[in-house]
Amino acid sequence: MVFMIPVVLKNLFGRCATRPYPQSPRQLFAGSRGQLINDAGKCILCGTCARSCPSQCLTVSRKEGLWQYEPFACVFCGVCVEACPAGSLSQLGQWRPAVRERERVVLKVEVKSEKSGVRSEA
Amino acid sequence: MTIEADRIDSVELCRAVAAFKAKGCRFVTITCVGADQRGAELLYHFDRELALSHLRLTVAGDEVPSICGIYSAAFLVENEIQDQFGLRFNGLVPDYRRTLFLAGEDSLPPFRRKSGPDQEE
Amino acid sequence: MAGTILPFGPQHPVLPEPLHLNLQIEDEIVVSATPAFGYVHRGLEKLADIRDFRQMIQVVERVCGICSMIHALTYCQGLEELMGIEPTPRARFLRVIWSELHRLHSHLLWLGLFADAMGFESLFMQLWKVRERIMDINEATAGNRVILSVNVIGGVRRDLDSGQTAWILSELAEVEKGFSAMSRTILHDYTVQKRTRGKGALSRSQAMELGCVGPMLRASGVSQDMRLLGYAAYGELEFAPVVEQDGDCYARCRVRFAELGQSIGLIRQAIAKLPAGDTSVPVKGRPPAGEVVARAEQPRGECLYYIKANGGKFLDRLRIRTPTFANIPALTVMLPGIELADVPVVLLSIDPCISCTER
Amino acid sequence: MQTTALALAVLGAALLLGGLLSGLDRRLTARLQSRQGPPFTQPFFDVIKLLAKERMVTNPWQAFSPLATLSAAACALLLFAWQGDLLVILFVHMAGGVFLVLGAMASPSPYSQIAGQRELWQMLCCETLLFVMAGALYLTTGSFRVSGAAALGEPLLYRLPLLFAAFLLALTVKMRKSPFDLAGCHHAHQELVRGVFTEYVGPHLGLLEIAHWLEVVLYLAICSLFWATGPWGMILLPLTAFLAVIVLDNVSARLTWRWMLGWGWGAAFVLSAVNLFWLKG
Repeated sequence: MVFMIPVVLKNLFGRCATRPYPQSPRQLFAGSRGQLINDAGKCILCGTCARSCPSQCLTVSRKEGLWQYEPFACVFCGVCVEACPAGSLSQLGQWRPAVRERERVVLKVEVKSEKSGVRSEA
Repeated sequence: MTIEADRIDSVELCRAVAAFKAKGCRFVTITCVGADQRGAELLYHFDRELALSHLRLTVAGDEVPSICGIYSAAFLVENEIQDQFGLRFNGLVPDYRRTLFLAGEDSLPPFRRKSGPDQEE
Repeated sequence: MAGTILPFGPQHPVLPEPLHLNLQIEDEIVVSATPAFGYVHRGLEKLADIRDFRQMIQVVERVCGICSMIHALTYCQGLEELMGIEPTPRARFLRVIWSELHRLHSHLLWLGLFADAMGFESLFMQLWKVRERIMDINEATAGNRVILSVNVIGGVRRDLDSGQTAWILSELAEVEKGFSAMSRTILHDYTVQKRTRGKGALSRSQAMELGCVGPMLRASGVSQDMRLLGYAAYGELEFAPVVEQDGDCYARCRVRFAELGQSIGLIRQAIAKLPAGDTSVPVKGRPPAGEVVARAEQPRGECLYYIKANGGKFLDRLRIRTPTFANIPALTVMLPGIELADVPVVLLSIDPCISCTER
Repeated sequence: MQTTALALAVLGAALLLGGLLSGLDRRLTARLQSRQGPPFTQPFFDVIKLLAKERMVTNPWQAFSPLATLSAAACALLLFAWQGDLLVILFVHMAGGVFLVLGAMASPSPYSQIAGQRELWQMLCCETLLFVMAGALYLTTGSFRVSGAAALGEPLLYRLPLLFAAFLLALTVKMRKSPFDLAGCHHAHQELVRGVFTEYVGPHLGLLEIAHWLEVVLYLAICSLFWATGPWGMILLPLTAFLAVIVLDNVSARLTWRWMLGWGWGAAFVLSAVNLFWLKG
């Protein structure tokens, strides 16, 4: 019992290891695998990402020009980012915030064109 | 590339396993490689001083003798194979009767391959 | 009270994961214990039918969060053997570094849970506070705290630069200081000894007969450690398995505590010897064919992968024998005859990972 | 009329003090564990929330027992405030404990039943000790009355130091702290889940929580008798004891009831006996 006393007393007068989370979030380390984003301007709709994805959360439709992503099925492994030949996929240095409703990211991609738009559907 | 294993049948199984125990081997696990209506193939793995030895058992039908009487630790893996492949281990104690992971004996073993037209799905 | 049946779990505060035990007790002494499973079964082995052999790397990582890196490592080593690929020297050393970081955080997690099982809450918090530094290293070097996802067939996906290795070494010094401050409490505290000494003892022959693995086996006097197989770069590093003789909960605690220091030593050696070069070799050619058994030492003990491939994208059979699966039969021997208050302590002493067991 | 108002005031003060002590306990425990911990007023919010929840009982004893436990704790406190007989105070308080056990035993849950048995063992240890303490009070002051301690002229602690040490063990049991959080602990992280409280929900659990505050205040009040020469002693000694128990909780694992009966009670018994012989000799 006596062996633990210095440890707890040091804790009492030292800094806490915890922080009030939603009010003061921690900065992620550089290189953390956070939120997945697709730069529609670079995307060539080749579908390599969809084929490499272990959780099959990506669907690419060349005909309709759509890149679709289900963030709730994603396991943030980053395999698609490495597989992407066009370099359009990347992972942000922050996690997806908690949300109340399920989202699906549908990205309209026009290959060989500058125009693009993002739209989210519940 | 295949792993080296002695091929045996169900009659020789218990004697072969007992021989491993007599040599002071640690029972590692059983792998059911595949099972269908005609039969099943099981691999028994044993370890001695970091060296693995294997027994390859081929059974006809779905009845396999249990090795629980030799290595009691085998009960968990034999129950798992019962659940997954629909085999039956004779002399298994405790026998969960396919309730280890599944709902009971009438559930379909998910790993069992279909073969033959009368196999229900 | 004669013949009470205590339904212990699947939802019970001292259980980290859902396991159900039907405990028959008399006067708070356990008479018999029957385990029941199936609460977190996900059918990951079956997923090999619909996920190709590369995607399965990410799937096997999810067999168990706490030893995710070593699951993927075992799987990749199996496939590399099948495909005749030799990972680069740098990749082999990096794999050791991440494996040992995993062992460190898993053992610290276990020591915390173990302390919690005997009602030592502040020790639990303290050990998890130390563990946070390891999680930070994981996140900074691999991109995530628990599921590192660094392994690929032929090597690793990430590299460490000299700044990072220096930072890891300085963090590890802090971690070592952190758990050393607790060493006397864990190893010599009166109340801890009262709760762990002589509880759930397994003799050497019992442990062998029950097929125990890892720290369970080593605590019972068997010097067996899969790292001695020399996979990854373990063959080029110096270490000896930690062995204790008593085989009780206290001995298991001692083994795991000593392995914290051992892991730090291995990481230091690996960083000192880290060779230059690429982190992975390009994998070309046909998908694997044939069958192979791969083994590695996880924090909880020996993990065995049986892989059968037919030259196609999908594997014929993937079988994962996790360490907890091998240690569960020992529970049915250790639990009868102990006090109810010791059930959590003995249960935790095998470091149960039920997700692993059920896959 | 005036007595009723005074009684209500005493109970109100005890409630406030009990809740704040619980808040202090949680905050301090958190800091000892390097956590931030909840605000001091958190226990009040918790209890208000519990009281506002739906009433659910599996049998009438579960509704009645918390009320009986709470009333007994309140009565014992009032008797103390009126400088009553320590023996009577202990008996009334013990009746509350009996109802706590009854409530736990009334449920078919093995967790709560086993905890009920452990609670009985704890009562056997603690209450015996407290009766020995009452006897020692009589031997020192010639009266069982609480007021006797103040009339002594010097701190009772000088005469009964070993008995005070034994009393600290009883305080640990009563505050449900390690190493004696056997029949129910604060964070429900025990082999018996939350022991005697396991089968309670909502308002009934809230009442038991309040009863627990009052019991802790009562025990600290009894503790204050050991230094009843002035207000400072009466505040500082119980506060020190309270803090010591919290530190003890954080530096030890939970032991078993068999250990408590053997070593814990054995030590307390020897300490008390030595103290009594010394007092007489």
